[in-house]
Amino acid sequence: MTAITDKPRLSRAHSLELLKQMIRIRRFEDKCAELYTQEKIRGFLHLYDGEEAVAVGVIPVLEPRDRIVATYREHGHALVRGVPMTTALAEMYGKQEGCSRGRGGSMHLFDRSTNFYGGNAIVGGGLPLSVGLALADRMRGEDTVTACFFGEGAVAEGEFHESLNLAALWGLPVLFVCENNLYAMGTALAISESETDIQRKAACYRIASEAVDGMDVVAVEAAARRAVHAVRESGKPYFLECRTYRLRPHSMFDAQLYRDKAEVDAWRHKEPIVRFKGWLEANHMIHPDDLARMEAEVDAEVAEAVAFAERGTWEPVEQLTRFTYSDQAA
Amino acid sequence: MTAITDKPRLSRAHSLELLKQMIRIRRFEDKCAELYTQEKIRGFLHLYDGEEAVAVGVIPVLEPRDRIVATYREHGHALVRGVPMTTALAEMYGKQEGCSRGRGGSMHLFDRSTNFYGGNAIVGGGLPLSVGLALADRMRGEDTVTACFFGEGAVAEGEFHESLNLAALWGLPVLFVCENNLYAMGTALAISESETDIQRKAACYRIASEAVDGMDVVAVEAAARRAVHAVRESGKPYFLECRTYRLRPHSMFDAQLYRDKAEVDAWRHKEPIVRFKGWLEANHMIHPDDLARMEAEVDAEVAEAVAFAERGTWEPVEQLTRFTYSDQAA
Amino acid sequence: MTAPSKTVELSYRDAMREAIRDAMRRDNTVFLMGEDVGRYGGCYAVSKGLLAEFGPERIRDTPLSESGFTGAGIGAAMAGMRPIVELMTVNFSLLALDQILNTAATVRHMSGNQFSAPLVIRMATGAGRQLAAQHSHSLEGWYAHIPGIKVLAPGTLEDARGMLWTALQDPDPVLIFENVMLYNMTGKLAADAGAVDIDKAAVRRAGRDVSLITYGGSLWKTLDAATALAAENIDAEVIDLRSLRPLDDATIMRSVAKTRRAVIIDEGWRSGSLSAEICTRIIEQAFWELDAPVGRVCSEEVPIPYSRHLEMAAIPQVPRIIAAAKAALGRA
Amino acid sequence: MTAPSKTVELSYRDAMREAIRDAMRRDNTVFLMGEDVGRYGGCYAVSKGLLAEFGPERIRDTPLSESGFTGAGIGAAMAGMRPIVELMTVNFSLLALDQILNTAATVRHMSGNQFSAPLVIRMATGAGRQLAAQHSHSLEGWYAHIPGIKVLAPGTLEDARGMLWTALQDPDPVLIFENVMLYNMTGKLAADAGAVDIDKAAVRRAGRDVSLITYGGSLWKTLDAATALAAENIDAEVIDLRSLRPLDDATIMRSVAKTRRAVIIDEGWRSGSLSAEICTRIIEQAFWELDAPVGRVCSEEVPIPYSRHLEMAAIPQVPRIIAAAKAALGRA
Ligand SMILES: Cc1ncc(C[n+]2csc(CCOP(=O)(O)OP(=O)(O)O)c2C)c(N)n1
Ligand SMILES: Cc1ncc(C[n+]2csc(CCOP(=O)(O)OP(=O)(O)O)c2C)c(N)n1
Ligand SMILES: [Mg+2]
Ligand SMILES: [Mg+2]
Repeated sequence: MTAITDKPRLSRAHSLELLKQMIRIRRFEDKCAELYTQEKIRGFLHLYDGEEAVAVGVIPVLEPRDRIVATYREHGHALVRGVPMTTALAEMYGKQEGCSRGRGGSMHLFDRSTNFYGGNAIVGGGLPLSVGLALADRMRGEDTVTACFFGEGAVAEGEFHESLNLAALWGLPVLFVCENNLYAMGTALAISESETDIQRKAACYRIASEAVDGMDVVAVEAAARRAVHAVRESGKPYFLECRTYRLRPHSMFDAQLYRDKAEVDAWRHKEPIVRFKGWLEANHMIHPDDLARMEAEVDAEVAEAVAFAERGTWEPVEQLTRFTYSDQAA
Repeated sequence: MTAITDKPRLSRAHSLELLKQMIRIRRFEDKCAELYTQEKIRGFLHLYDGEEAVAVGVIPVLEPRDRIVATYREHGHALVRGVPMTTALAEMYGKQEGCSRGRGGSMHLFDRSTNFYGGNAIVGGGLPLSVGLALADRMRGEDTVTACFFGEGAVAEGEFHESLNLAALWGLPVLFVCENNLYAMGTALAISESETDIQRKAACYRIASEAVDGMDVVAVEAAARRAVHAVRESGKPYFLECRTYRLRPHSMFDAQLYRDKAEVDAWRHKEPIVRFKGWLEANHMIHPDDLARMEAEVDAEVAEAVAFAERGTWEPVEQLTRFTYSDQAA
Repeated sequence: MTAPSKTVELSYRDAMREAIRDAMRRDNTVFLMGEDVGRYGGCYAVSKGLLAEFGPERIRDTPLSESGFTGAGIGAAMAGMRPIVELMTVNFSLLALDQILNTAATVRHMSGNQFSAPLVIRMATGAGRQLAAQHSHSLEGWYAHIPGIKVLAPGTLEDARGMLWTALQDPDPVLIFENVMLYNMTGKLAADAGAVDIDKAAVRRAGRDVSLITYGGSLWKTLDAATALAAENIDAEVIDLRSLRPLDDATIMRSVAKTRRAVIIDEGWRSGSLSAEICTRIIEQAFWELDAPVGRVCSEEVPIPYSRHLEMAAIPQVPRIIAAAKAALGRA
Repeated sequence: MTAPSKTVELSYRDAMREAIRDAMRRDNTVFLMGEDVGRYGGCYAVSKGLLAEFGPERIRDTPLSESGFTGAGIGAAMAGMRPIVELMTVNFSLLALDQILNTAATVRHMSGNQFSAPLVIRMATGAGRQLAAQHSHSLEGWYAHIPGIKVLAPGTLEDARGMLWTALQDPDPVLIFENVMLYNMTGKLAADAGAVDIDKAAVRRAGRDVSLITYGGSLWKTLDAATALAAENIDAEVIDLRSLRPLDDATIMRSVAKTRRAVIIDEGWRSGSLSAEICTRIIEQAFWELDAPVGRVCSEEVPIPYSRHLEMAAIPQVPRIIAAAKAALGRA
């Protein structure tokens, strides 16, 4: 674990908040998996178990005015950013109270009030968008940061290459956060990249970068502070590789033929929640009742979200084509 | 100029051949420009003046069984590869005796008998093709080399990124030859790439690379020998950046607002033909009558090509849709 | 679809897999390339098990580089191989469209018949699994606009099993669209089922009153509609196009000449869908035989939504097909 | 097209440039981005001179990265700017199609109306300059299949000058297709010409006998054909669609109801071209008013060849339009 000295801001309250956010995500994902088997949630469902430290370490460092672009594995990002658990879950139920009116589902959580730009299910598709969001801010002279999350599998896409070059060439305030969980569906990094040290890719575009242990929430937060600060001060892009691991199957359809249980088990010991909790305990920064309270609060929030989603209503079929174009359209 | 010692193979005969090939291209391009003003050649016409040392230095090093993928600026490559000047020019006339039956024109010279895979007018579009050609050879265990020529402007395209990664990842025998003439139409390198040292791009994919003075035909040939040898022996890709300059406008529609005459004039002194000729003279490797003979032969060949193209016939309009699909199609 | 003597029970997915296995065994220039076709077993499990039999060279997992590996498949085909490129979903195929349209479809004509790209590109298409607006579209009819390629839509087990080999023998690029709702469809197939033609439409149900023209995922809904119509004494003929490019005009016109009424069922978005081309050809070739305007049942013009009830409402369903057939018969 | 009092003589290219300049002056969230729009002056010289007036930030040269900068335009639009993205040629736009279809066209619906991408994407389209099979296609009708975007085809100086501003005011993504053969077309335009509507088709020539429905580059060929037909006492009505998505059905049907005969002229490849959708709508909405099958004059289904005589034969020409009009009148 990172030495305590690296993190001046690591007060007890803050530590507990970090832990709680990770637990929130974990419990939410567990519930989603359960609801999927009950067929309350349908379609493709991609869970974030094991990667919580990335969203929790990076997103709270951003300002409300900053922008976030995420992928189809974005539940954790949405929750940490402040998208209510209620509307996020209602979205997965397909209810009109959902954060995308029930039209997007798990892969397409959007929330204007928190500048959460989704929920992109085209691998690499979010990168050009983030470049454009940052270009708008840059042209208006705003010091907004756009954080773009994507998996290491996206690195092979042409859109990754074009986007990093544009961001560097035009000096745009984009924080590229690569969630390197070693697999793209069933494709291990070594089978998709001739250069497996992803962080080095950034240098090819003259973009400053850093790789961090994505299982260490404190380290991620510290790196995110440096990164966000660099982007905001310089107005230039920054590349942060978070080395992490996906504990669950890629989606609910994955037989995991491509990796063996032993590998997954080995990673379970390194997973961010167990690890941070253990560290807090070792440093006497958490009392058993803190944890109990925290878990009770999270369980209550999850229960409330389920109740909200269950209470939710179906958008009238008459509105099917509504918003294909603006109602205000000429 | 490269020191004589670097080039054991540089016999007088070979030197004269190199010079002659460059003159062949130059005279051919001059004629094409003239024929364009006469409207014998139409459409987009991209000339190679100033870049002759690249095609002349690289292509003769390849074996007949090797494959070549080029761009819309490919007259020189076709001629050096052995596509008859007659059928190449007839193609630009749109005659059915043309090397592509008159269907392709200047941008789409194809020639099966010399494994000349065109003539690609989508910038970057030829790179995935070259990867596929090499993949076929690799799967059949053949030691064929596929040489893929492209401009530095193509480096910004996603297809460049995807192709280099695939070639490196799968270990495919592709020789990537980047003709860096500093401009993509009117866009200077610094306006299209955050990393302007193009050769360094190769390292991002763990591809061996070399940059060479593309105005020095002897240096290009020496580098090409090393490169082709490396690809054939290792079966792996190699990246050769040839630093050159386009003396003419991008195409016949270019007002060249993006560069000033002084810059172009400065490059005229470095251009490959003047330079190599001067060097041969200084080293007493060429006699005035060698040059006269050479130019006479080239002029005769060009005249013959024009006569052939003029004599050429129009494909009957009834055949317009022929070969959209194979005649043998089920 | 006559029941043959010796049959096996299998799914559409199995049939596709058998077709690939069979082709790989018969011709060692054939190989499969795409995202997760190997170690993962294929995003829709079509290629599951093939890696073990043929190895990673011929069951080739690719990085996420649709344009790159599709272009590589085109290049390999130009050099004499017979690649089967799998694109996970038609929405992602847009990333490879430059290679498909600007190279694969043009190279034979543009090179004066010197080069060609005889590869097969397979992809999943269609809605119904609640995958929302970036995974659920039906663009096969849109692809059918492109000269230089052929477009197939196997709707039956026979075609899932038999079209691939014929497509691989074809000297030109062939795209095969597999509707995601068909993968789990099971049924009986002749144990010795093999290659089938890829240029004729098939009359899946003979009828006198109205021609219901469809393909792929909508075929079974249309057959169900025909059954329901029969109960109301409406004898519908159901035509499975099978090939979307080229279209088998003869079979369509023969049917329309008989029934004098036609309804086209197409999961593509209504405007500019293949249904429009078929309707237009009927007008061009059989206008005077028609007793009613041609009807069409297509998808609503909207990005496919996630919510089940909206998704179902967005694409053709049996009741709409029945209603359209009745309307064509003036029995609305 | 009534001649206004004070007019200026200019080309279609000039009119487009004026439209861009005017929009940039009126709204500083508007900017132009694309390959060689600045220092080079635009591949078809449309933006020539604008760099000097507005500077490199707002007349932004991009690297060769169609998907990247089109996606960036979409993102900038989502963040409140009003980008004009220029793609040199429709063939290259295929490299950006993922961003256009999967993001720009879907984001408003998919996000439940929280986000939208109100940008304008301009590109050159069409054949006639002997640019061969990777630069000459007409895919605007194909783009018109996509829900969530609007598709315009300015065929006149007024529309070249007036459509852009209206498109920029539109809350949804708008694609503008400029036929390469129109850039050099010159004529008179009102000195104070400004914004025009983008949702109505225009009757460019009123007539009684047959409706010739077209757009863009084929408009002028069609008007020439109408003039020639007049000499043979055939009074053709010429409709300029102007907007390919949405289509103005009312204007089309009003004309067909009057003439009872229609021919569609569309430079797209015949099968699956916009002409099929228009024909089908006429059948759906005016079947009983028709006295003859709808005719169509489209491009041959072939990659556009370089050779001039073949290229000319590949796309619609006046004689074929005249012949189709006569055929519709049974005067073949
Ligand atoms: C362009 C595109 N190709 C393929 C897919 C199918 N797909 C969805 S997720 C995925 C793997 C992506 O891996 P990675 O980027 O590492 O993200 P992770 O799932 O590991 O978080 C693939 C292949 C897609 N959604 N988009
Ligand atoms: C995908 C694509 N985008 C744009 C164009 C238009 N275009 C043709 S050549 C060219 C410049 C290419 O420059 P470079 O790759 O350096 O080659 P050069 O012309 O300098 O030899 C451009 C933008 C194209 N043909 N293809
Ligand atoms: Mg991953
Ligand atoms: Mg260049």
